[in-house]
Amino acid sequence: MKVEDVVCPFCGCLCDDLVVEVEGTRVVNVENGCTLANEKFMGDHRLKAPIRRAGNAWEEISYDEAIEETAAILLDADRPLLYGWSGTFGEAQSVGVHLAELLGAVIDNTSTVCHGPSIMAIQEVGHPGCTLGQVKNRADVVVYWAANPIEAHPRHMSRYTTFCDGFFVKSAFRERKVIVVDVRETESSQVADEFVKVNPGGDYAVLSALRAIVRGKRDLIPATVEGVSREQLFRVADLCMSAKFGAIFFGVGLTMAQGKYKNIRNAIELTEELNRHTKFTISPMRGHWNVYGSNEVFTWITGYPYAVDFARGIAFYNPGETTSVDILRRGECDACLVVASDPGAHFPRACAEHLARIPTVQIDPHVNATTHLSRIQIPVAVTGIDAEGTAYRMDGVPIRTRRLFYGNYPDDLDVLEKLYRIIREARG
Amino acid sequence: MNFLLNTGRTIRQGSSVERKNSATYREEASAVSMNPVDMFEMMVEQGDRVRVKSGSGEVVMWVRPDPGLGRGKVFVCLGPYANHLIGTETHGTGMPDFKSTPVSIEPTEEPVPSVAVLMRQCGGVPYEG
Amino acid sequence: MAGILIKNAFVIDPISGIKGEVMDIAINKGKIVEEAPPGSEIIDAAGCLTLPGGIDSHSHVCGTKVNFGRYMSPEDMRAGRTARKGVMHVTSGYSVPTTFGNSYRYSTMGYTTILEGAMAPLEARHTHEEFTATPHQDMLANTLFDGNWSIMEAVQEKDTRRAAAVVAWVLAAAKGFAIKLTNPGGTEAWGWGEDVHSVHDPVPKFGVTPAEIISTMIRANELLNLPHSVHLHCNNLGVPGNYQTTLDTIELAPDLNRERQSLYLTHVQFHSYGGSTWRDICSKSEDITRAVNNRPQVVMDMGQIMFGRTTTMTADGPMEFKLYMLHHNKWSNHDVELETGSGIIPVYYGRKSLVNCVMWSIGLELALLTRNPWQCLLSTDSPNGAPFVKYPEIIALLMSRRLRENERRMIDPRTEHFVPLFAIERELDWYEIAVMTRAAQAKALGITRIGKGYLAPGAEADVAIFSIRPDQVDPSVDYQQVMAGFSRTRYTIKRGRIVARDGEVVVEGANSTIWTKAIVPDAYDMSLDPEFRKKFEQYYTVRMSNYPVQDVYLPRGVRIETEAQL
Amino acid sequence: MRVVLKTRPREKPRIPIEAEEIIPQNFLRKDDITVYYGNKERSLEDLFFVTIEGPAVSPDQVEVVLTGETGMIKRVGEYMNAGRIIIEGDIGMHCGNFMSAGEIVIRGNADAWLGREMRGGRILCEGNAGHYCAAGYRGEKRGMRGGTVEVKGNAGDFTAEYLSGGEVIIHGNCGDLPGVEMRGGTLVVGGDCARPCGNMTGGTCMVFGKARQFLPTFRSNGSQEVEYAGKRYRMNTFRGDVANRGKGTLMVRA
Repeated sequence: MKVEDVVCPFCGCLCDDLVVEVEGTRVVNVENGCTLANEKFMGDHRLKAPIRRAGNAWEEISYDEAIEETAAILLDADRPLLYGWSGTFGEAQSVGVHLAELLGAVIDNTSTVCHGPSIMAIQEVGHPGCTLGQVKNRADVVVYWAANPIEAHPRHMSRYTTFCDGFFVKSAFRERKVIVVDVRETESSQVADEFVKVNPGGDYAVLSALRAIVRGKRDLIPATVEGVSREQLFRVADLCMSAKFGAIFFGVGLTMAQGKYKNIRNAIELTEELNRHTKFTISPMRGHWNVYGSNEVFTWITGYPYAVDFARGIAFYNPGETTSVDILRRGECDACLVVASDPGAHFPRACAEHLARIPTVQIDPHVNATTHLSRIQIPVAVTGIDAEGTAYRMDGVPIRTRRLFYGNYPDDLDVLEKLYRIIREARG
Repeated sequence: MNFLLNTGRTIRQGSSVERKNSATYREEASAVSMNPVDMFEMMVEQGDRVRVKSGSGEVVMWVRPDPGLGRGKVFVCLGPYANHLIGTETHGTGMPDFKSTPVSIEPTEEPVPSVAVLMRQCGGVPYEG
Repeated sequence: MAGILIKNAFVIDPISGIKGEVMDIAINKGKIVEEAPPGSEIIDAAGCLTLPGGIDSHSHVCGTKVNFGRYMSPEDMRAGRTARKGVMHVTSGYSVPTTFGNSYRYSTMGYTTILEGAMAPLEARHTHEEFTATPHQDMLANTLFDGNWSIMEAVQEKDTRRAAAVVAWVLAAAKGFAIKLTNPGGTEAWGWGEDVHSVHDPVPKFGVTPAEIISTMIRANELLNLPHSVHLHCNNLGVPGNYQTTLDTIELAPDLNRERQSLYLTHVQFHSYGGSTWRDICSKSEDITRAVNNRPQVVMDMGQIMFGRTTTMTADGPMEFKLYMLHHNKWSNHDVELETGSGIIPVYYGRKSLVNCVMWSIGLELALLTRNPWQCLLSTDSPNGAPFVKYPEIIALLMSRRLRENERRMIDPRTEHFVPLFAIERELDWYEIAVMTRAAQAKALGITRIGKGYLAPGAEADVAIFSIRPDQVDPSVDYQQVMAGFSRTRYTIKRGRIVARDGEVVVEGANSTIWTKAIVPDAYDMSLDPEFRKKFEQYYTVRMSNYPVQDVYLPRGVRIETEAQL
Repeated sequence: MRVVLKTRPREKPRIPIEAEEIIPQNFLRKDDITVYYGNKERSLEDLFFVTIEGPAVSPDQVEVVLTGETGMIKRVGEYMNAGRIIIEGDIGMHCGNFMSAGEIVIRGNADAWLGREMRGGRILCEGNAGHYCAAGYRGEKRGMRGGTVEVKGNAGDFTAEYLSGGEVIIHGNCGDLPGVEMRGGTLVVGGDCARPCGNMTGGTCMVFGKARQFLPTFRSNGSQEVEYAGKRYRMNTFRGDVANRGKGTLMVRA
């Protein structure tokens, strides 16, 4: 059976034009997808059944047993952490937030080690953005700053920017200028009309300099700023100011570098400054599939996009304090539920060590690094393949994924709702 | 020799991310990319193993050249190998220094550990099923 | 579910012609009935003011833009935090409360139906997700068409029928309720960082004018027989001298519908400014209300501002950028491909700001100078003018000249030279307030047909019982009691169930989403139109098959079907 | 009145205690003071040995002393408006939030957000302070507005972020971006720091050590002499941050 217009469940692009061929409970072919999509759909390496650590070995257990034991662990905790959420759909995320509310837990999503700093910057200065179609149809200048779309978002350039014609841009490749700013050469920098190589940690100063140039303070700029020549800075500023519609896309190269969210803030303020001359937008390249959806769901329930601490009943938010890495670093949490992500692989080692020390439960379809650190793992259906629900694209456009077949696994929502019911009963 | 460690996504890391016990994932996640001139100075060749140390830990990886990197800079794709080196300091922002961790690198003959072994070093119990 | 018998209620039900009489109201199975079934719960209203559930015909509570208002404002979120308690979930936020926060606060004020003022079709799914999460109010969504390329192309071709066909398809796809035009043409111009400056200013690259868009859409709306009229946010919002644009817009409104207005103008306060700069801005409420008084085919809502901190959010992207240039606080903008735009900035309306004082006066003047209360509805365009929790204060201001005089002493003393407010003696009465907060909304939205806005047998049992005793309260003097009384109901009953009591929410609730589907002949079904399909796949970034909001997003949807005359 | 709070041994010592009720004025009340230990509300006595000596009729006659394992106790002194708090050891995050009057003395180190959004009064930290010392809250446009924060040791990153009034004196080094978004008040850095005053719009910052990675968007405005810790120093003076139309003053030792 061939299914058309399938939504890819890998990265924040949420490409929705895939054609997927299904035989029984297996995907046998994918058209239009990038390498990442193909691997995602064709991969067949699922954990077969719930497992529990028994001393230095592992044993299979039933779903009911696994869920009941998880509930007991969470109920017993004084400071549980519920982490992950980006690989699952909105309806499941929503139950997760209510679970955290009920438990007095901290709930955090993968933004915490991704675009969390972008959110913090937006909370200081706002976010002049747009949907991706706006860029596709109008942009004559596109800037990728500290992002490497060819590796991380392989179809971003062909669906929305460099190689994609639009209504007002009939021949994108000729009419659209691409600027890439990075600390190193990448596949993406090779297709740029202008490559700006910045010293590591130098983005903030370069952005400040560009803001000053756009404001007409060229005389202030020294011969080089963090490895970038004054001439190149002027050239980039002129290119941006003469654009009819410019779009900046930035990656975690900015959020993770020295200064963290202040880099993003500076980039947003540059965008605002450019809007006094022409039209400019800025957008984060959200990585992990539905991470933006987790921000949306968290926000409409709690008021905050990530790092929400319910310990005192109310919702409290303060990145640096209520963020997962900090909580694990300080050894605060005494139980952890990981859903649809892999902190074992993606958090600094000392965090992984704490996850191994406390009872950690993982709800995830695959064996990953966190598996080895967990006490229990509950396998679930893969969202976008045998589970369906809502996901948000990196620009905030919500799309419903398709279920391609009914498999043998419950989905995240099934498992979390069961967990919620048990805990709600216990808490009264 | 001392280097500045940068991390990020790669397409091979992304395409094997759901098979973290696999050889493909291990190969990609445990590769440290280096400027060829730096490799020459360190007298290592593609595929050679090196011990990478930071203030937070150390791990054995294998080397591959990347002329796009500046001298003194190394790159490892995000994953448990890179994270064996990255500290937990977030500067009050929740975000560790994934893009700029000072490391020292020296050649070694030791094997590159598997993900499961790395997690055992963290206190976990490998699941091989 | 047993019934409810409300005894000795002081009922004002303008649609049923009840202007204030002590009577009983019986409820069974979610409806108002002649007689309550045996075993009904008895509520002794003891002469307290009892009205149909409140209806907000223009508020921003759910959707991409609203949620972004929360997302970008942790400082606002911490201003209104409550812990989980009983059936109530955690809430956060003052000017942009969380979904639960909005619903609980509306419930305790007696509101049972809310129209979300702006939904971009491409992002409609988000609005519906939040609608579904809203426990207590029935929800409707204005659907944005102001910069819709297919509409503008139909306008170019002077093809009203095609415009109607596009509206029908988009409304059904987005599960929207009515046509919303926000700064028509201006949001497309903003795609290039530009704006339109009058109703006759052509839209860049499309060549059509706002006037042409508005006129076409008013006619298209009637061709589709939609329950509500075109819901218009005029061009030039917030610009000194913009009243002329508003008058020009009112001129465009034909009288096409016997049941209701043909044009709904929203937050007119923001569109009634004289002068030419921020220094000489003055009230033109008299000109505007004169025009409205002479045209029964026009209904407006106030868009009252109240002093204090709030967040402005609108699809009017260029306006928000202008506002940002004034305030220089923080600014978000979100253009939606082929459709519309939006912007958000936090603001503070101060009594020390002459401009803000003039704005504050204008909203009240509109309500006081419009002769027929059915033509001017109470709103703040929440949270733009103020969060909706300020409604009781606005009601008190409209009912008491004395309160207005008290305020006069607190605000910038120059205000009175720029506004007629303090010369107005009129004080609205309970009946007029009931009209302006529920009956006229129901009529203007065209939802009396589904039992909204009145309390006669057959109506939905949405009832608000306030602790105000109209026989004992003189609103002109006892304005504090008016404010306190409207701030929290004794009982809010939603479809036959008590949802809030004395300011506490008592049940989890389950609302409905009301949407419209116009049935069109195949020739006007855009999903079959090759040209439409081709352009869709070429210029949108989602596939046409992934665009319509699936039924699963409306677990309790109420569909209003109409026969289009195409 | 002297109130001594000595921590009791805790089974899970890393779980934070949220103790915004530990402020002098609350000890005049009769009713129980509660704190949060993780997600559980507990009475003060559950977590502390409490001794109270002497009388007090107003909060400025109350001195609260915290001893023991105090490093994970958050929000001590939040909204404090009079009296004195002495912390014998380290203190957790958010000590002295919104404080408007009185005095807090920390003998050890303070964790992050010391004196967040402070309005008045005085905080003295004899050890080091963490990140965001004397700073603001997420999304707010103003941080500390009045009072004095003095740190004898070093402070972390984003010190005095959004400073709008009052005085912040760090005798040791600061981390990255001290005085970032600063709009008023005075920040003194006795030692070294990196990228001082990015995006500042007002106020005065003096750096008596080295300023690494000095930002390119500050305009030189001559030099002047300034006194610090009993000595006079010649300071290069700058105006900025130009990127933000700023009119702040940044001085760095010549």
